[in-house]
Amino acid sequence: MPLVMPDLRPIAPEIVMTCLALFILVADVFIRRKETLALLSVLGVAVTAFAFALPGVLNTTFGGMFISDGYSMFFKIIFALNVILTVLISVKYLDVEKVNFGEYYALILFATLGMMIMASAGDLIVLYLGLELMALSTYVLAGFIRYDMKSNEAALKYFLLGSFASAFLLYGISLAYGLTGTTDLGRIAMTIEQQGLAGKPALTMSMILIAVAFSFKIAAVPFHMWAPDAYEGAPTSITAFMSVGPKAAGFAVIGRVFLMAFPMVRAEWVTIFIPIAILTMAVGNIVALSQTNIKRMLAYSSIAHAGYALLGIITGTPDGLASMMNYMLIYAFMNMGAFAVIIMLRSEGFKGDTISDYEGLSKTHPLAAALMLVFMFSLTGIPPTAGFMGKFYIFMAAINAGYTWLVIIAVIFSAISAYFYLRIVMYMYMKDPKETVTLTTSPSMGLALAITTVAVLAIGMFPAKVVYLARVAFP
Amino acid sequence: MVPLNWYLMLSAAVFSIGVFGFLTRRNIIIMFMSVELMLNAVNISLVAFSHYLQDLRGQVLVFFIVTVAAAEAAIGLAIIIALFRNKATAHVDDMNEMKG
Amino acid sequence: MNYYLLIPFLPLAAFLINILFGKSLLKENAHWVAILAVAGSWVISVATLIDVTGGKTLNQDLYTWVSSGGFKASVGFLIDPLTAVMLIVVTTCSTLIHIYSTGYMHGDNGYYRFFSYLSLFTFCMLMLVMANNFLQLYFGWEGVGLCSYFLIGYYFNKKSASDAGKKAFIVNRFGDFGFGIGIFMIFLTFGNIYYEPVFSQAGAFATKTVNFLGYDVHLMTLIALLLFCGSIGKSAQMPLHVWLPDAMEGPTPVSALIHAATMVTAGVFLVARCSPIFSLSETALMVVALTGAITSLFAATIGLVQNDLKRIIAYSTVSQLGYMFLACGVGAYTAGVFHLYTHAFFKALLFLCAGSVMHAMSGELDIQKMGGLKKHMPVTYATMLIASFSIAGVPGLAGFFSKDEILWLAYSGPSPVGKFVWLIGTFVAFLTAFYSFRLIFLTFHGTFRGTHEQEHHLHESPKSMTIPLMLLCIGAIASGWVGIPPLLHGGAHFTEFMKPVLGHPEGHGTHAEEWMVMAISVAVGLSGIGLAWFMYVKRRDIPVKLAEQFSGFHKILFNKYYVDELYSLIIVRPTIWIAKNVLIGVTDARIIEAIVNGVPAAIGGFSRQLRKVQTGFLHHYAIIMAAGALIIMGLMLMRSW
Amino acid sequence: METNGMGFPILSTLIFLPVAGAVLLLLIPRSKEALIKAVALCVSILAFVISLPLFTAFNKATHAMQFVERQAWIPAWNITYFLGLDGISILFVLLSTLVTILSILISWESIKNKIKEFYISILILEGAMIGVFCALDFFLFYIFWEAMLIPMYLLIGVWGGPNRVYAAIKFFLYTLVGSVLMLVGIIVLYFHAGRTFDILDLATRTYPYQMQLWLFWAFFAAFAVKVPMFPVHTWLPDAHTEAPTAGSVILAAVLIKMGAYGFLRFSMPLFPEAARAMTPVMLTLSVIAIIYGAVICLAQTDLKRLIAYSSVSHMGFVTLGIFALNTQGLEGGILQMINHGIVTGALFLSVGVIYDRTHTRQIADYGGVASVMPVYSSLFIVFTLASIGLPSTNGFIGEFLILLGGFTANQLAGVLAATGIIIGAGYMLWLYQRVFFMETNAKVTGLADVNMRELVTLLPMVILVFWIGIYPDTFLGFMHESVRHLIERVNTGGAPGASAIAKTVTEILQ
Repeated sequence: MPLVMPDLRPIAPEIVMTCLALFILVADVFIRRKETLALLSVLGVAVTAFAFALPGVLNTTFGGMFISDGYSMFFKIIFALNVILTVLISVKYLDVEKVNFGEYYALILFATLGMMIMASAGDLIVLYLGLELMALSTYVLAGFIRYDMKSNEAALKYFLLGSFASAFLLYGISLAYGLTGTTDLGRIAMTIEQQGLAGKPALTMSMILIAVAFSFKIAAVPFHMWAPDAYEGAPTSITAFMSVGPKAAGFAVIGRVFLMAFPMVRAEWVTIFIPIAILTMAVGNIVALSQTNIKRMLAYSSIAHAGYALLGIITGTPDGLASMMNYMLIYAFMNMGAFAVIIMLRSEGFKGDTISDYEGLSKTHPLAAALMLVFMFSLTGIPPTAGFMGKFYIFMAAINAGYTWLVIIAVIFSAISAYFYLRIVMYMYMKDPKETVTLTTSPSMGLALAITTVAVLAIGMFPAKVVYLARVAFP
Repeated sequence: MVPLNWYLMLSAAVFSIGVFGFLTRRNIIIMFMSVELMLNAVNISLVAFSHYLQDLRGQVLVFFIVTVAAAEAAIGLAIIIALFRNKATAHVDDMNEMKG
Repeated sequence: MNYYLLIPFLPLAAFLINILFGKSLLKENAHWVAILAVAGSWVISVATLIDVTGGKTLNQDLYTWVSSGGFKASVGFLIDPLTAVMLIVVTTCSTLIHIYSTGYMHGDNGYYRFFSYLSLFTFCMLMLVMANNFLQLYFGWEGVGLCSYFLIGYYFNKKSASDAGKKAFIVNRFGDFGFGIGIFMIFLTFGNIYYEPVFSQAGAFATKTVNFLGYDVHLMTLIALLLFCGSIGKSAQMPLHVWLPDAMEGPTPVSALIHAATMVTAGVFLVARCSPIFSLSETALMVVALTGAITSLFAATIGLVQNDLKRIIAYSTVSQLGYMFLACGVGAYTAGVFHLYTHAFFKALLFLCAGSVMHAMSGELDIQKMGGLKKHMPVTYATMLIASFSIAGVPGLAGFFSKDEILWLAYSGPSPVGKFVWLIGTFVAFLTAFYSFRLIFLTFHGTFRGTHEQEHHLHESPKSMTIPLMLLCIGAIASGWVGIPPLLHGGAHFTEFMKPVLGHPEGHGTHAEEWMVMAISVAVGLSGIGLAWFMYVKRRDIPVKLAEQFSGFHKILFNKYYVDELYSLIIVRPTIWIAKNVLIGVTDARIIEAIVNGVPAAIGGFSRQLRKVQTGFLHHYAIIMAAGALIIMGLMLMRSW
Repeated sequence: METNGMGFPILSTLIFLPVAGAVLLLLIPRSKEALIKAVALCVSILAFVISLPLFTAFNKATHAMQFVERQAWIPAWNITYFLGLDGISILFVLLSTLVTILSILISWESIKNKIKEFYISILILEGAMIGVFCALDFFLFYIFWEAMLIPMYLLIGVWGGPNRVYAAIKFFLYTLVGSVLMLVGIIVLYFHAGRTFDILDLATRTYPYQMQLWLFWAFFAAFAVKVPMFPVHTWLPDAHTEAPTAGSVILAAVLIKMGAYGFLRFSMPLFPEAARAMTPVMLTLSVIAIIYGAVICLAQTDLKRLIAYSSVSHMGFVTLGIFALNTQGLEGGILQMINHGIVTGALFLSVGVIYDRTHTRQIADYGGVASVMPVYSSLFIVFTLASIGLPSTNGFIGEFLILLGGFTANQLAGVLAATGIIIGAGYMLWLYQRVFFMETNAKVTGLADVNMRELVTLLPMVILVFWIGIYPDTFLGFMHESVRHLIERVNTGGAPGASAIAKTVTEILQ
């Protein structure tokens, strides 16, 4: 068998990203001003994004192990946005937290690289590698504030439970491999069909184990337990990063694996995911009601949103997946925006992460309050914000696939969720300020807020382009 | 020749021991060890499958798992050390500052 | 466009001018606009009457008011003999009372307001009588009710006045409730609410029955009775009479104009106007007759013992209105309208005289504190005496002719209850004469029983007040002369004039019987006067003794049969109690709000419980994860079996 | 893009002019309060002026949509930006533009904090309200419908009374729960009709009876809450009571009309069989609302709360008329929506006038106001009388037609509803008596009568009260064709056999 150089064009973005991450790691040694690193990272990611559009990028390579298609590309756009926004909101924040180290940027880039690999994985081995790359980087990032007990605790819980979940994933992979003799997703599906493996307990077991591991990544109930603690303890910028990137990556692989490898046994995995989705929406929304820490509240909110997005997976239709992708993109914007405001409230000697810190914000900082209001309404799903469009697409796909009852449950929980999002608005607008809150602002933060706000409103009013993109990305 | 099922049963047993250990032990290091045990259980089954299927992928994956486990161990220990600096304990029950 | 249209719109213009500019520009001269307008209306009304006497009628739409699908109603005018007579009654009384008011209301700080209300009232009343369809009738009907509300509560700072105004409006709404449904039934039956087609087609439905709220009822009876509900309210008949005595809280000219001469007679007008419908239902007519008879008796008995000058006259009004319904009920619509017309003069006069007395007594109303006023106010005394003679049915005066006609037609008419109501009517005539003269004797005769200060101030009223009294007095004497029955060699012009609209039942009796009925009515009238003289002039101790002897009965009469108290007990208080304790207290608070607030509270509580699952202990998290995975496995295995 | 015959997209202008005004306000520094108010007022007046051509250029001889604008919006979902007006909706657009001006005027001095946000909210709300009435694409409709919640939530919650937060959240959640169910219904409808949100298209199709029933109730959840119908009315008293004057006015005048409008625009033409079948239920609920709301008013001690409950009663009339499913009932219902908007809006404006002076809503704190503020009390009595449906005021025309229609459809409903008129007179006159008559309360002595600004705010309402009362044809004329078309659709839509099922289902429900 002659050694053929694989086609490297599809993997160009990942290569650029790897180089970038390594470059940042090295440059860290020479550059004193870490803001420069941030700038370099953003520029680098922008270059990577250009690589998305290179000719020949949309192809399969490494013998089917790496698939660069519209689907993965859409997620990679989300990851790129995620990393850019995270870097933008981190710059000043790291100073305030006194952890302004260059590794931070490198780690974020590595984590993103992991996500990109996950999104493109056509083989369970690649998938596992991407997932671990992402996870290991994120563990470190979660514990990035070394001197802070909460950050340590967050990292530890995330790490231990994450490894625990990885083990489940591996066990699931090994079963699938044992049954089908391959780790290639496409071929797994083929083997299942050819050998009539559908309904075999071992296959079911394998699916369950994989589903559990992925559910852990997207923080779906009951595998969400790490999320509130990790989100609360992690540096806020990383919380933002985690709530968008790994979650989107998780959805990307769920969509990829279950629709590509297990389409024959859809009925089975749908029965796994339906109760998970319902529980996720229920627990996420209900527990969020009684939170006092805004990061924790958004953690539960993030859990709840995973529940909605799961509906897209459950439908199993192209529209369903497109709606899920669309949702992830929109969620990236609105959640990043919300976290950006939270980060602004953090200043020297002021945590700014309890809900009562938002009292009277509209009086002291009307613009910040107004932006937060937009993000809160978007998270609730009130038009004309993007959040509504995201939910609408998902509900539409689910109803089209016949899951009207599931949608009714979803909309009711969505209505319940209004209560805790509105509570933030209520604190900001309907209470008087107790203490003066100083905002930590920076140009990059302003840019991040501008991007997110404009995106949330623009997608809310003119969703056609985004919807179209999501729809054509998934053939 | 040892039948495949024996390997699988061994693998399942080791995995279960790992899970059980993870669930019952309170020492962070030991919990982490339990995870390692689970990973190795997977490795056993993967190698067995690989052998019986006469396919290399399984063993490739095992190599990756071993590598990743090493990385995991490094990171895990780093986190534990960071933690230990703040709070001189390796007991997970002491880590419940955040809850609810 | 016809000049008749000016009749209602002149007062409307006066109202608008007064309400907009009265306060700032006209002030003390506000009456000029109002008087000129209403006098103008009077002149045109007279011209109209002359036209109508000449056989001219008018039925003209001004513009379409409401139109929806098959429903159409316009602002339109019908002028026929009935309208013409009503126009004369309304504009004459209104004009005189406007003039009287310049004196009576002089110096009041709401002078312009008073006149604007009077103008508005006149407008609404004219719209009512001139309507050519039921909706416009309803417009006038509610409009006069509104003015009544304003004018009763004219002294709005007084609680009793504002209470009375509100009460009048609400009690009337009860009647209008039926009236409104009557209009719906008319529309459903005829597809139309214009008089002309409705009345001309009514005969075709004479035997029809209709299902109403699950009961099969005779259609015409139903419509007639529903309309009659409106009459009961507006004309203060039992059981909706309670508002009228309270309405005396208003300034006296208002009592005279609205609560004696015009508005309260609208109910009679309605029955007369709808006579083609009423005549098709014997039951309805019987109800009308009995209601009228019982009310007249009921009110008259209360009038016997009251001490409030205006309230006595008010009960007398209720009683006389009952008389009119009695007439309509026996089919003698002309007699009813005739009485309406004569009554307008003498009753307005009585009220204005009462106003004059009040004026002199500085607002005192208790006749027990009066006496001997005749030497201080001769004009008032004379006119009031004549008015009382008129109401008592002394031959030759207006009241005699109309009352006699009613009694005769009740006695001789075809109505099955005719004889019975005649009996009651005759008895009521006696009571009427008695309490009217009780009033006269207690007020004007004997010695003054008030304070010295009051006595010192006693004086005759100014010209602006006495001249209207004298003019009305002419009416109280002579207005009946247009209806002198053939028996007394009169032409019965009134009856002839009305015949085309109202028809006229022929009395089935001999001349002897007719003489007898007349004699009895004159006799009871005179004996009533005599008894009053005996009890309140000759033997002042008898009333006191009687009151002591029949203290229970006296108390019931004095407290007006406790009807107000009864309504308060069975309608007002239970409704408010239900509102407070059932609707707000239970349905809203304990059921709906309990759910509305309870569900979120329950979710919130659940949330706080569910939080506790998140213990913060890592191994709990791991256990839940593992358990979750196990449960899913279990479920899936179960599913595959 | 279809042309609308106006030469410019008038409806889009109406919707987005206020929004643009809000953006403009955003740019004005917050210290320039006078400028903010002036700009807000100018924008609202401009919007009103622009809306006037609708009134004159409307072709009353057709039921077809007019001033239509249509543009692709989200092609992937076959969603278009589709606006248009017919005889049912046009008057509400005019009402919205008018009421916004008045709301801004009445808030001129009473709103003292966060002025900028206040006027931004009002203008955005105006845009959304107009959007709701113009939208002919279901999705677009839903966007406006929900978007309205945000500014209204803020209006109640930020500038409201002491218990404002509770009221605001209650308002928001109540309506949201209702609307999300409608959203599900919309999507179901969308797929059933072959992926279209075009209301006009949807209203020509036939749906299976069972589906109609489900969707009818899903829509009912949204619309009934908004109306509000018994038993989902309890948010209204709280919202009205706590909202600032402008909020109450807009809420009463426009927002709660949207529920009834929803029935007219969606429930009835889309699900004619279900609407017919559910008529008894709807009539029952309406009658309960009428009597229930009215009786509760008798026990109120709070001015605004009383008017709020009276709205429940009056909106009961509206739904009664609508579900009478005949010309008089429907036209009366639509007219009564306008009337109620004018009258209750005006009542809230009036209450705002005196609340600004006394800062109390307790009826017991008033008394004898008529002798202190004569002009004010004469204006108030006009609205009181209109509220109790005195002939020559607008309330009469509406209530009469409704009762006539209601009586035609169901005698008992008509008769019971008519009792609401009696009680209505009771509580309104009692209110008037306690506030304006009787001895002058020490708390109101020396109050200044209405000033020019307040007079200008209230006068348009007075004019409308009498205009509609005396010459309603101006307004009824808009409706005739559209209502006729609607009735045709409702009474002939669907298979005739289905009504047999309808009867039994109704019986089961009862």
